[in-house]
Amino acid sequence: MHKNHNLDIDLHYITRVEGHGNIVINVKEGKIEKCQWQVPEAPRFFEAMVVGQKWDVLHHITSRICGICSIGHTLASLKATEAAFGIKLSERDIKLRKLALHAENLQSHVLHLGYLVLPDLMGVGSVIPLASTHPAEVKTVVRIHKTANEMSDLICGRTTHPQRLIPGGFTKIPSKDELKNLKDALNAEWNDIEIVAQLLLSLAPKLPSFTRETEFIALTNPNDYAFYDGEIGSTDAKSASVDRYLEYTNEYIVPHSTAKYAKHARESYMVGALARYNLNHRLLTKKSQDIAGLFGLKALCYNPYMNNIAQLVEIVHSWEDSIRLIDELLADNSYDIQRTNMHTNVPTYQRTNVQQGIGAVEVPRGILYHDYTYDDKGFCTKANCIIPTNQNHANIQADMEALVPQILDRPKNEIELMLEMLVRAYDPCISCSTHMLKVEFC
Amino acid sequence: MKPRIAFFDFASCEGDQLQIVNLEERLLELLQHVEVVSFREAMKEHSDNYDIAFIEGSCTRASDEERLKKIRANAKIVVALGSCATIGGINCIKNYRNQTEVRKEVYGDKYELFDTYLARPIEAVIKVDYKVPQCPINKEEFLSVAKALLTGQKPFIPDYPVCVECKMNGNVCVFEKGMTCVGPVTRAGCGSCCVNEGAICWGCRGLIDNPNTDAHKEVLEKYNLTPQEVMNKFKLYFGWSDTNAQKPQS
Amino acid sequence: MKSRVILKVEFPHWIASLIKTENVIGIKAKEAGKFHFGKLRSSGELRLDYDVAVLPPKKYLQPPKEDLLSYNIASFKVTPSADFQPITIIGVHPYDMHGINQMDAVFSDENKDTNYLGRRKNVKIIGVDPVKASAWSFWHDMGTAYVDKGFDLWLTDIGDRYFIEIGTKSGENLLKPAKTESASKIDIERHKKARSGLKNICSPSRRIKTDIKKIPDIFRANHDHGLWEKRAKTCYSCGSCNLVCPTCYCFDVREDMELNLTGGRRVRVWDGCMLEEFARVGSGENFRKERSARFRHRFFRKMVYMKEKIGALACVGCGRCASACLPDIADPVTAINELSGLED
Amino acid sequence: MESLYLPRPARLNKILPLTATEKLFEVSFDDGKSLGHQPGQFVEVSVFGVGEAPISVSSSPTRSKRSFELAIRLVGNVTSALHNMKEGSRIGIRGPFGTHFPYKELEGRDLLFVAGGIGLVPARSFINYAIDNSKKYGKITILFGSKSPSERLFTNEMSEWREKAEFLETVDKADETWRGNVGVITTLFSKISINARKTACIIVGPPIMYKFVLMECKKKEIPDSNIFMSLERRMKCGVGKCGHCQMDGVYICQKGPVFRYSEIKEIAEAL
Ligand SMILES: Cc1cc2nc3c(=O)[nH]c(=O)nc-3n(C[C@H](O)[C@H](O)[C@H](O)COP(=O)(O)OP(=O)(O)OC[C@H]3O[C@@H](n4cnc5c(N)ncnc54)[C@H](O)[C@@H]3O)c2cc1C
Ligand code: SF4
Ligand code: SF4
Ligand code: SF4
Repeated sequence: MHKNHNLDIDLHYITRVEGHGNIVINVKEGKIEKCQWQVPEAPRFFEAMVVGQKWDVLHHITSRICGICSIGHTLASLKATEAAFGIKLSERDIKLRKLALHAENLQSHVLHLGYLVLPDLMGVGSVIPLASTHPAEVKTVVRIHKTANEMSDLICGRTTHPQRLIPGGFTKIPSKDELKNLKDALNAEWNDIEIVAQLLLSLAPKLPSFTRETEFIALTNPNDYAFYDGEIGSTDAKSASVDRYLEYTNEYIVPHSTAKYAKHARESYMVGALARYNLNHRLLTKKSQDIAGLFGLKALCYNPYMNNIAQLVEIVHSWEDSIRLIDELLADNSYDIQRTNMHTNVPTYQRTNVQQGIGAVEVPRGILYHDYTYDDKGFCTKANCIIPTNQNHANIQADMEALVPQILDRPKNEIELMLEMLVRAYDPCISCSTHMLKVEFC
Repeated sequence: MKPRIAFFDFASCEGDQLQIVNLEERLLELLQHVEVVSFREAMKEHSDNYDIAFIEGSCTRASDEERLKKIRANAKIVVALGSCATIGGINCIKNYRNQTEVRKEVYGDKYELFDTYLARPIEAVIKVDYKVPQCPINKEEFLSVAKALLTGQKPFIPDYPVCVECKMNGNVCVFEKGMTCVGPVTRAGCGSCCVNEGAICWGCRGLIDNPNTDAHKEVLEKYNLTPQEVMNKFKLYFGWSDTNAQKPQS
Repeated sequence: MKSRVILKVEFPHWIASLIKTENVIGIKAKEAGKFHFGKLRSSGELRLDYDVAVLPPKKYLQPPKEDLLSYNIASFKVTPSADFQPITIIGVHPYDMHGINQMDAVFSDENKDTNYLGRRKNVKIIGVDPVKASAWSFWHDMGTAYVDKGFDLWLTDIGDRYFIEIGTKSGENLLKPAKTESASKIDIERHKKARSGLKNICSPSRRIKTDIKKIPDIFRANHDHGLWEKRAKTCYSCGSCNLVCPTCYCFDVREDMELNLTGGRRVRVWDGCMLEEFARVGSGENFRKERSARFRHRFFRKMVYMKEKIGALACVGCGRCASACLPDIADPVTAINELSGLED
Repeated sequence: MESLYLPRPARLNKILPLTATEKLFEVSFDDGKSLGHQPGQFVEVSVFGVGEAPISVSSSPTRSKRSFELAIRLVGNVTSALHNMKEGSRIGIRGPFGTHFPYKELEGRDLLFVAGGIGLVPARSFINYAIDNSKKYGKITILFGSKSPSERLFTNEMSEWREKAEFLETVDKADETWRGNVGVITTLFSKISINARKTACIIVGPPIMYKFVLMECKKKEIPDSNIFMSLERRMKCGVGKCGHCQMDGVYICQKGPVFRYSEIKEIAEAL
């Protein structure tokens, strides 16, 4: 195959990702003139929307930033509000919140791998034809996805835009019987997860072996493979408390995109499953470490396509760790179904002097920050939300710039597919990535 | 021939399309009755030849109007999905502020790169045949609408307030629990799911056709809400339709 | 009527044994100090000291949503629903028993409603005299503090024991596992006393200031009174007052098709005359378009029409509508008193 | 005990378009039994998967024992499902329900029918009954008003009515084909002469028509007790349970749809 001297790629609204993104490549006589990852999604201005709103609705509004990670957004938002007012949670509720994040992680990763990535690996355009050609596999994926969703429903009330999560805890929590049933359902799912793992193992050779050194950022916590809580960890720098998130996420604006870009120690960094794996793999459950071994995933892994495998590893981790958390809750003799009341009218919570609060959680696509400032009546005066996909945009761009010259000699459709797969590997959540709030410009 | 259906999205969280994916095995069953020809979030193929277009999201910039009009021209039936598409949803909160200010607040001096105008339901741009409200849509209601359309019927979307379903569910009224809600003026159909879960009705399905909003504002004030708090309650989801609220600024 | 007594120390054992053999529904605590009828899992859950249940027990006789028929469009096979599980409801108050007795009358007139009657036949009722009343109740003045029919057993708290009236043979059977004694003279005295004390349980501020026999005429005479218009101004048309009422039974009928588009069910769901669509027909005409027309209709139905239809006022004084109505306009007490011209 | 809500299986034998929005359906039961209705009664028509609708029986019991006719206007889900059906399609029928025109009591009387639009559908069952039993009745007069010529119903039966009765027609708005009377139905009253003491008047039409026709009846001095009307309301059960059809305390499905005017004139919600 000879070199492509001229090549124009314009993948408008790349499919099987959440939100709208374009890939534009122009090559003239072997020279790359343009290589861009564009995000033309309509901006939604959440940071401006929440100004003037009361502390007890912010989580409701900001949940709407993203349908897929609405539990994560809700939790980041609640943590920010709780930090601002010094609201403490019970151990029980923290465990339930961790379960909620696991549920979301499971649901999102299964959706991504099963419905969005699998078609690429199997050479079809969507999961729909697979339903007739590979009914058993599709039904297996559907079953796991369903269990994950039922888990969110049970903990949060609803999978998308959860109702039970409120400042200070839960309006309603599952009974022990319900938790037991959930545990049984999860245990029954192991077989299915193994089937999917084996299927992916057989297809894994189709993942391109491309590497580019970059910085990885994720929450870290000495006790836990961090999702709910931790410090900001980096493969390039020492970890720091989340209050210093702005030092890590320097956001900037590029003209071809309505989403903001971010950089830290280098020109770009990566967040998400692979970043978490690279930073926290020692804290993974036994079974998930085994899966990583099966796929030859080793820290530090610089191949962005391996994010897909890191997601599979996390599916196993979230699944196993959920069972552990449920066991702990079941063993807790003081577990009762006391619920938190939503004090819509008067915040009865202790006020701290600082009315600014920052909340960070790991959502499927990476680290997510919400930062709110409230006035003395409990109305929001300022907000900033930094979304994982935004933090990844610059890294996607950098990967593309590194990848394209390496594959220019391949047929156009192959180049297109590899680029699409690259973008998809990041599992970008573009609709949320544009809901950017106020940023400092440097 | 099976009806050809297509999904589109505008300014939204894509949670409604996710609800459709979340139908799980029932989605597979539904797929036996229809042919999906466009679903960007889930498939690569795309065709402009479709009978029913499901649209999620609000129209928030003039540049999106053309794409909407094209969809309308191609489709026999247009169904709006979710609060953003049916009532403008949460996107309309920004309508209460000056739009330039909003852009500056989020994007600083580069604000001009970011096109936006008053967020609106798609009905404000093109004719919509049926509306499936809620944030996110209720899977069961989506199925009932789909079944109605597949059998040539007009779908049933209630025109009574959430209180009706809340009472049928035997809930304790949130006002008796020291909270307040907008269920009395909000369109039912969700089965009062938020109240069932211990929360309040936020109004995500929009106002009923003939809501007694004046009465409700009075009641909210009687329950000690300040005028600003009352207004916020209405701003949350009723921004486009509640003409009594502060007029949106362009 | 035959009677027995059971010591309170024995009572939980009896309930526990019923739970083993019957499908028992009982009055239980709900959040915010409210009560509701729900499946009873242990005798300890039973709260016979309740004031009022959020929803009346009618939800077990005419569920909010119930199947009328199931069908298959392809084979044209239609099956009326007939799966009515036997249940025993414990803790029905007299005013709610009156409500059920009225529903019985409505559904068993010349057109017998097989769904309602099928369920009713399978329901056993253990009633109880109230020891508390909600702030809104006014049954003391509506003639519904006592009830003499419809139940299988009736309990009255007489100190260290319950006095049990036996209404039916199946009630008697329910008592079999219980350690009861025959009522002594003192028990009968105490029972009488408890009964006469019932009238003092509702708040004195909830007095009806007219003879209830006059209520239908008073309302008839005030068909065009300004009260309807005035109150309906702040009416949401939310139907809450209908839906919580023990004597409201109106329904809508809808179709529930399966996803295979061949099977389906015809279901009826609760409806309410306060809802805007209630009297609208296909051509667009709405026979009760104004809020005030609907508002008046509900009152007339309670105070006038049902009296003509079944011989009883269809307001039993539970006060649920008054407490459910956020704009505070649905209260029968203030309406009756205002129309009787006695409101001060 | 059989369920009140269980329809009997039936078939659409014949479907005839009447206008752009109305069709005539001939229906018979699978078991071959007769409906056994009386003029003025209605049935509940079931389309499974869609719903039920109350529809007046339009045919006279004198015309066929084995089948009956329904004339249906397309307005919503049930009616459009019926309009989309083919001959031989299966439907469910409950009924007949409700009161009927007092055809026995009115024997010996002159009959004045006043029908507006689709009101002709229920009126037709009594019109044809009276024509078939014309010896039992005095003079029969039929006034029929439509919105426009294209909305006229049962035009193929009009020659028979003209022949056997006095038949007058009007349209609210004419088109170029229309040669007849133009104006609302009350304009026909000046063209007829009736014996007020001997005449029973049967009125069926849209809600707003009643008020004006009643004024004409008053002018003609027809006693209120000799005026009969058929009323329409929303109905969900047809058997006096669902509550939708009540006007004040009266369930139209049971005490109606046919009422004697003198009995309902005090009912505020009636007209
Ligand atoms: C006693 C009686 C006799 C009738 N006779 C005829 C007739 O001979 N020919 C004819 O074309 N129409 C007749 N109608 C009107 C006919 O019932 C309605 O047009 C029909 O119910 C509309 O149903 P739909 O499902 O097509 O409309 P939708 O608008 O989809 O109606 C939904 C539901 O509302 C109820 N509903 C709506 N409109 C009416 C209405 N006007 N009356 C009662 N219920 C309604 C029905 O239960 C229906 O299922 C009669 C109505 C009554 C009460
Ligand atoms: S209860 Fe209110 S906020 Fe919740 S889904 Fe229903 S309409 Fe929306
Ligand atoms: S009277 Fe009150 S409860 Fe009844 S419909 Fe009106 S607002 Fe609702
Ligand atoms: S009208 Fe009100 S007080 Fe009377 S029985 Fe009904 S709900 Fe209770």
